[in-house]
Amino acid sequence: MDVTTILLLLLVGAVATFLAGDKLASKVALVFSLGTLGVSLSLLNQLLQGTDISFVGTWIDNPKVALAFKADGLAMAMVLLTTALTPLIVFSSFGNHFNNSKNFYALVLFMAFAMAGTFLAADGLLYYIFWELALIPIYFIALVWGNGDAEERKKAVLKFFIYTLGGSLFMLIAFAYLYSKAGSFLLEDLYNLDLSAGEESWIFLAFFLAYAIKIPIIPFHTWQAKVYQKAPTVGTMLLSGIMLKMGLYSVIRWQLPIAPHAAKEYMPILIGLSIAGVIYGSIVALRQKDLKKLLAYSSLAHVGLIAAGCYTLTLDGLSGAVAQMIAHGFVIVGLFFVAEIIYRRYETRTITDMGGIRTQTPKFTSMFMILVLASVALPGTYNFVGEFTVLYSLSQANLWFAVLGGTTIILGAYYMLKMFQNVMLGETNAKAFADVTSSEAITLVAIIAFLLFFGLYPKPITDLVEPTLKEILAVINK
Amino acid sequence: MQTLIAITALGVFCLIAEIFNLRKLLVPVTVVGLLAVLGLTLQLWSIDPALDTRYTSMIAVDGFASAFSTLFVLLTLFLVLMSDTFYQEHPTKFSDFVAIKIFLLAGAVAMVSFTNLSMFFLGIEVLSISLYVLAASKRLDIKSNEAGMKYFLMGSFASGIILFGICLIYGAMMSFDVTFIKEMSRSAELPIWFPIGIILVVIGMLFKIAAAPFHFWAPDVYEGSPALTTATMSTLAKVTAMATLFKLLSVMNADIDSKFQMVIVVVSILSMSIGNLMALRQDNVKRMLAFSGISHAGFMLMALLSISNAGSMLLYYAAAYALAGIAAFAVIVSVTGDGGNETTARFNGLGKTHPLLAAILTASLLSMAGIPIFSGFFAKFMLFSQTIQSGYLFLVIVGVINSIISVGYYFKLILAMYTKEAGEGKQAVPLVYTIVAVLSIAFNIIIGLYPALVTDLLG
Amino acid sequence: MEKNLALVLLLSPFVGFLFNIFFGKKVSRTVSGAIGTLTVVLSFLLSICFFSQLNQSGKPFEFSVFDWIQVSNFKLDFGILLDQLSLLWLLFVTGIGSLIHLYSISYMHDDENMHKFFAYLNLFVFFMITLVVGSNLLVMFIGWEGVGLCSYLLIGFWYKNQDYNDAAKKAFIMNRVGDLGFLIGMFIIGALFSTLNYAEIKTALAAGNADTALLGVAALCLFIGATGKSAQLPLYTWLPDAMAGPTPVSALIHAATMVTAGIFMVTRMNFVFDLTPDVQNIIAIVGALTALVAASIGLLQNDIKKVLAYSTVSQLGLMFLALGFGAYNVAVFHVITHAFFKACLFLGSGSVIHGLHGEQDMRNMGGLRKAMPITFWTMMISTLAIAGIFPFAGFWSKDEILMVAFEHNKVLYVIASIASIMTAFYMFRLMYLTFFREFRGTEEQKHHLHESPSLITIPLIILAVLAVIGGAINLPGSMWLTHFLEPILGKHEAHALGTHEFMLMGVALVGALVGILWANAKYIKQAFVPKSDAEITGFNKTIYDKYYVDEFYTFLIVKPINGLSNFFRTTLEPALGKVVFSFGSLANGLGTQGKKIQNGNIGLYLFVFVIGVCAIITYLFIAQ
Amino acid sequence: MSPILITFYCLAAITLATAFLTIYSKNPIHSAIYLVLCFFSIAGHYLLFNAQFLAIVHIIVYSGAIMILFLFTIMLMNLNKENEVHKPRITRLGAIVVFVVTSIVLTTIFINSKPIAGEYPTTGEDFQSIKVLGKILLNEYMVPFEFASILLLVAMIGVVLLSKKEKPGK
Amino acid sequence: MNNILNQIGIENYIFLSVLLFCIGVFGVLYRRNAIIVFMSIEIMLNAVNLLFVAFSTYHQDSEGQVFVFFSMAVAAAEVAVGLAILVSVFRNLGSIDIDNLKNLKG
Repeated sequence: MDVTTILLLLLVGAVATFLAGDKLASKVALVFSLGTLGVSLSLLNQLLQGTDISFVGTWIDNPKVALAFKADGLAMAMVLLTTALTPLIVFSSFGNHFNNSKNFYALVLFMAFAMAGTFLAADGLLYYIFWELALIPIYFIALVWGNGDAEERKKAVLKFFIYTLGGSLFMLIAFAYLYSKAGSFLLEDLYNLDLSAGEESWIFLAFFLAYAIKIPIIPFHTWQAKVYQKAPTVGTMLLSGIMLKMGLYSVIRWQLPIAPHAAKEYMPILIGLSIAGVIYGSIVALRQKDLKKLLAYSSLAHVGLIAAGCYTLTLDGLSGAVAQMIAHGFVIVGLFFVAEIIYRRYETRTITDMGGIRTQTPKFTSMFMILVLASVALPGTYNFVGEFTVLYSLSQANLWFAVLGGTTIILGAYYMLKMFQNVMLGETNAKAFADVTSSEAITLVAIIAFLLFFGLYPKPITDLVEPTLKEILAVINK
Repeated sequence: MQTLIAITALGVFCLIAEIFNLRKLLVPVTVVGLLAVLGLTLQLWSIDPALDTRYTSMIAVDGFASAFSTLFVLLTLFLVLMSDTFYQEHPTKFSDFVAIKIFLLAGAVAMVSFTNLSMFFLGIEVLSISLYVLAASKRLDIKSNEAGMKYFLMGSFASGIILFGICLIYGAMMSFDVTFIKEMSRSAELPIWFPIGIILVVIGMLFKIAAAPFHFWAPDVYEGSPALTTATMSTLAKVTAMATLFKLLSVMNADIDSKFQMVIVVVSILSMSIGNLMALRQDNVKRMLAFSGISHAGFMLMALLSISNAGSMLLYYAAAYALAGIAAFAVIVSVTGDGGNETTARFNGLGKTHPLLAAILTASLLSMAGIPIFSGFFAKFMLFSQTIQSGYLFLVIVGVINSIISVGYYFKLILAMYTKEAGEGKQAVPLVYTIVAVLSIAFNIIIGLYPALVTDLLG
Repeated sequence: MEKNLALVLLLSPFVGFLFNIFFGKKVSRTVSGAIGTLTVVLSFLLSICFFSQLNQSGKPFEFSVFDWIQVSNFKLDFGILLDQLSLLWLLFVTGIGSLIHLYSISYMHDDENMHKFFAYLNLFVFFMITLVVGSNLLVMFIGWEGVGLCSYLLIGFWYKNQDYNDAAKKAFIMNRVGDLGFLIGMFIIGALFSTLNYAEIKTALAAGNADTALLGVAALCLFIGATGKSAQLPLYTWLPDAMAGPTPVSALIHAATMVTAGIFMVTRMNFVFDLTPDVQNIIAIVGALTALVAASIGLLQNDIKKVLAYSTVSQLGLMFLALGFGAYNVAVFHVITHAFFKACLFLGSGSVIHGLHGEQDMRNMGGLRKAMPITFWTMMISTLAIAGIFPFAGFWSKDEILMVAFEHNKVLYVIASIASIMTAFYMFRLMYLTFFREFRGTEEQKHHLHESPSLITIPLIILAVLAVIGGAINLPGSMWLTHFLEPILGKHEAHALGTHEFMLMGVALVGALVGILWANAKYIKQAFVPKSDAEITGFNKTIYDKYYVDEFYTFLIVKPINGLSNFFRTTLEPALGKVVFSFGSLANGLGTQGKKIQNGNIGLYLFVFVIGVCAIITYLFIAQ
Repeated sequence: MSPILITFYCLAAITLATAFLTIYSKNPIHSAIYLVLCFFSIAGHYLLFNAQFLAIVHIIVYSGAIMILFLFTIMLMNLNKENEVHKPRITRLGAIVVFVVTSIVLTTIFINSKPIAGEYPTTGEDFQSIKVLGKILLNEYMVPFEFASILLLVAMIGVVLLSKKEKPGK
Repeated sequence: MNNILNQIGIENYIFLSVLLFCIGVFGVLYRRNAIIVFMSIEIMLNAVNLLFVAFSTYHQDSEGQVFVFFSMAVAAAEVAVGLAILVSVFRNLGSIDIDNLKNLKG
């Protein structure tokens, strides 16, 4: 068994979901996503035992594109993030009703397929194809099943699509150029390429454009908030939970090792931009009136920190970034789900329309609180592990980076607690608010359990990704 | 040669069928005939094209010609399949329509397999005249008339220029035989007539593929012509002209110096940019696709910059583009029918009323936009890659920016299909359109997944 | 075995927390309170065991539970260290914690969310224990943040009141400002020594080759962390607001234990601070100023808990003053005595509030002496202790601080003394206004006046007793505490009790008496009752409004950030969005212009065609 | 100035003049007549080259067939009036500019190009009699010859298609 | 037989053809009567034909003349189709002014 099983299973799952019909779609999707999770866990087991689960096959001879899927620790960690979040996301949507749900769930699985493929691909063009492929389902998910004013949604989603596509096309140019140099798209060949400073510089920037838009790093983030707001929650979860991580993962996997000298040269600017994103996102989040938008900006702040970690080019920065990616993936999915739970009951996302929910919902409140705390990286949650390591790496680069980046723990607490206060606390809301249903609770509890467990015992994940990160660092520093 | 003869025979059969009132049989027999032609082409090709030695001074079948001929036959097959339903309002003219399409195919095949400029010229004229007729074929529709008129006037103007070019080449070379010309162009010191002649011919071909600034006819003509004709023009005619241009330049060993390449670059940039920018503001779907076609012409022109090894790439691009175009037009035809409202509004709510058609149109538009797994992506990618290797990074960046712009209008249509409410009730869609659409988009995706199927054809 | 016991010590309150969170609602309030209390008592008992063991062996007990975070140059484990310092803290944290839990059973009995209260309280104790027993800075940081969280939860316990929520939020955020400092300090230390373990840092420092400048920065950052947690200038403003929480919370968290975390941390890291005298000076100055400012604000507050809160801030300032002079043992001494009497005072005030059904404004009290004798007497004892009257606990500890200050810096000594006098004044002001003269509240309240139940009074009595005798642990002469802490703090010269010292004691005592008499003169003799808010004017108003520090912070930080946020949200974001859209608009605009050229005129089309031909030919063949 | 050269100049003048007049005449009939004259002068050029067959074919096809077609059409549409509105001045100016520019550009290249040096080759072989042309046309140029028939067939079908009346309705 | 171009010079024919061609182009641009435009195109084609024959003579090669036949066939076919289109335009529009053909634009 190798990693292609995961991809195939997701793809088959997408087709099966589509064929299952509207009534069964969600269940079939859940079964397949759980199956994939199982498979990826067993693959992880194999990987840990030293079995090679990578897959290399030929696809196209001219241009030479290989079906290369490399499953090292880092890739597997990200794939597991995908396969673990997908069932959660699917399951979380059981309380919603979608028109044409077979299409909807098929697209969700297809997107998971594309994202897993992005994480696994070890061939530049293959990677690019998966990268782009992931855009299409989310586009339709946001477009067709989104909420809010249709015209505005169309605009926002189209902007998102064009913007991200535009960015990634420049990456395509870079790949084409690299191909013309290396004669292959294979990761190793690209790593071994000797590029002149000028070449590295523009290739780095071309990659950067693609990733900065995807991650997003300010000032390329303008698509984000609107799309998060307009997309259905499932879409938002997929976007924020996994898709953003594609960008960050790619920074580690592709951008830095291929153009290490440029990365070193631009490091202060990049970290500066990323940290500016942290502060900017936090400050903008303060006054958001829409719950999903607020979470979107919080996400902007968090990924800014992760990006800063990536660009420090140190083991700490990278491993912290990976930890933070995973942690943020879970926590943001949880938070968006919270928003969705509230929406199911109150049909609003405007924070001022909420408040006074806590009295009626002890369980929900506790879980929401824990998620908020995880999001502000309270020690004991996995987010803290990531944030600590990233900030530590930043302090190694420059103490001021750590200080400025560290403002996230203050500002983050500020906007998250303010949000929590306005949403949950205060005089009992006149409108009744039913406490979480068991299915909702399962999702949230799973997320919380994950965050707390790895918050106290992050070693398994660290051990999983560290060897890969060391290899990548070796390439960077060669 | 056999292919050409077979096609012509098929065309003549259509005319005879009319005499004996065999209209019902016409499409099935033509389709079978075309399939036979397809088989014949493939068979001849697989044996050894060089075996077809008769009249090699006029027609020579090589890999390039065979591959493109196959593509043309395939496209014609789709077009003929659609004709049955499309022309059901015109039973008396039906056989003429089919026959003209078949002859048009003959012209196209002649254009890619010529070894003598006279064949080239006649081929292009057969193609053009067929298209003039098809464009104007709705005789009571003023738009169709206008389209035919415009196309005819400008087309014959371009023919004049091509003829002038051929004349100058002849003047310089004393022959119309391209192999002879090729040899001569290497050896002797040439009179200036030769390069001028080449340029004039190239300009004429640029007109045919609707590259800027010779593109003005395309939107008007595409819009005015009956939808199926537009489909023919934007797929078959365009890729034929492009392949011919490529072949012309490659077989005549025309010295593409850097100055000439600069012209190609500028024309390419102009075509891409004008095509995409103008398409943004179009409301008529056919017109939008016309501009999109202009931009694709610009993309395809990049192949001329690395003429020695871009043949398979061009074939791939042409196939990807044409198949996507056929799929798109099959849906457009099935939605708009013959004439009527062709604005994007007509596609409102298609995602709900006809999900399959909407999906196919979406897929074909995505392919044209160059989104992966659809062959349009690989087409663009290979072209970009090749162009970068030829050292035209700047051109590729412009191309990429244009790709981004193009998403804007392709998605306008997709948005209309999926977000707007359907205006009218659900209308029945002829099965044959759906079949054609499914087939062509399936081909498109298959060659997207296995580009080698096409790229390996030309080594 | 020892490991397991230590883990039981640590986790026992956590079990209580889990029980109360999950099952608290299902069992009766008494049971939930009892379980909450018992778990803490268990920890207390275990602490005593460990303490006695340590007393015998003298060897600290350290072990690692599991590996935690790993960064490139060092690995952090979840380590537990039970040495003199942590056990001392454990004793009074769990001890006072137990009493307050006990007290709360009665105090919170009417609250529907009592199980939650106990859950949070247990969680707090758990985190406080974590903070104390951690063997490295990061474990301390877990507790550090954890107690902050519990403080947040408990301040906002009555979450229906948004003002309380604001107070809770403020506490959390200001703490986080400090936490950032703590983090940065940790980073520097981690980078310098490749470890965060106390013992290892100490060893590394002993080796000597540390970059003192960087170490200074680290120390300063750690101190910033301490100012957040221990409510020092400039981050003290959250503490008075934190009085929004239930009174037991104020007693436990905001008087006795959590706020001393800063002192604990500085004491813990004494070997770092010892090497950075500049930072120590800063600490001393900040401490003294805090003591003075807080005391002066306390002079005019009318809310009984606010007075106590400012008093706490002021006392903490004194402790930092001592820390600044390197007299860690003195600071620890004061922490302990302060824990006794301040907890007692808070609990007493809670008893009063309880008796008056939530009334906190002293202007509406008075004459409660007769109605609540136990409360009165216990509070009186504690007041005497805090005022520094011989021989109560506070006298000894405060006196030591003043002595140290006198030794090192006369100016700071004067400041501290003034603060002490003020303390005596406002504490007696509190007593007089609350318990003396006649009752000023409503008839209905008067009707219901009664002494609190025994569950409330017993802890009061115990704490009062401790407030009397607490000074015994470090009496001049025996200096038990100082000796006990020697393994950690190093040897300190015991003060020889000369005339000098006695004189200082006398001065301090006189100062306290002056304060008391001043209060007596004003509130008993003149029967002065503070005016209603609107009538306060002049400088008094400035003090009453806490020097407008909150307003100043709002103006300086909160407002700009919110303004910036609004600006970003309403202006910059759309503008940035427009930049992206402008490309689209540009393209669309070009398209629109292009449509005009495509005007349907064949002549024009051909014209362009021919021009194109001419241009190409000219370019290729004519232009050279 | 050999007589042949003089003849050439005369013919050339006639050709250009009639061509110009074709375009310049306001009456379409006049244009057609001028065009016929132009074609005749071109036939004269052919004769000058001793390409008699071609000249005759030229006259038959152009003057005989094509021009008659034109005239028929003009008559059919009753266009023998001078009612054509002139194009806007700017367009005409543009046309003139284009004319001038094109002429100058094309002429310039040919002037710039190297003049053909020396004698023109004379083979003395017959290359333009009916016999020779016929042989070439039906041997080497067999395929295009046949293909031209397809062209004409297409044109025929096309014209029929364009002008055939349909039965209204189905 | 002597090559007649020895006396005239191929350049002269080139210039003649070019001028004729340009006149044709000019006519296309200048006139708005479609039929005259057709005639102009015929002039262009004839200019080329003339040049073909000139080159044919220049090379003493018959292929050029053969090509002229094809060119004539093409011209004839074009004219036939063109006029057919013209007629149907005239029927629908009542005019053959090409400036009136402005329904399709934008």
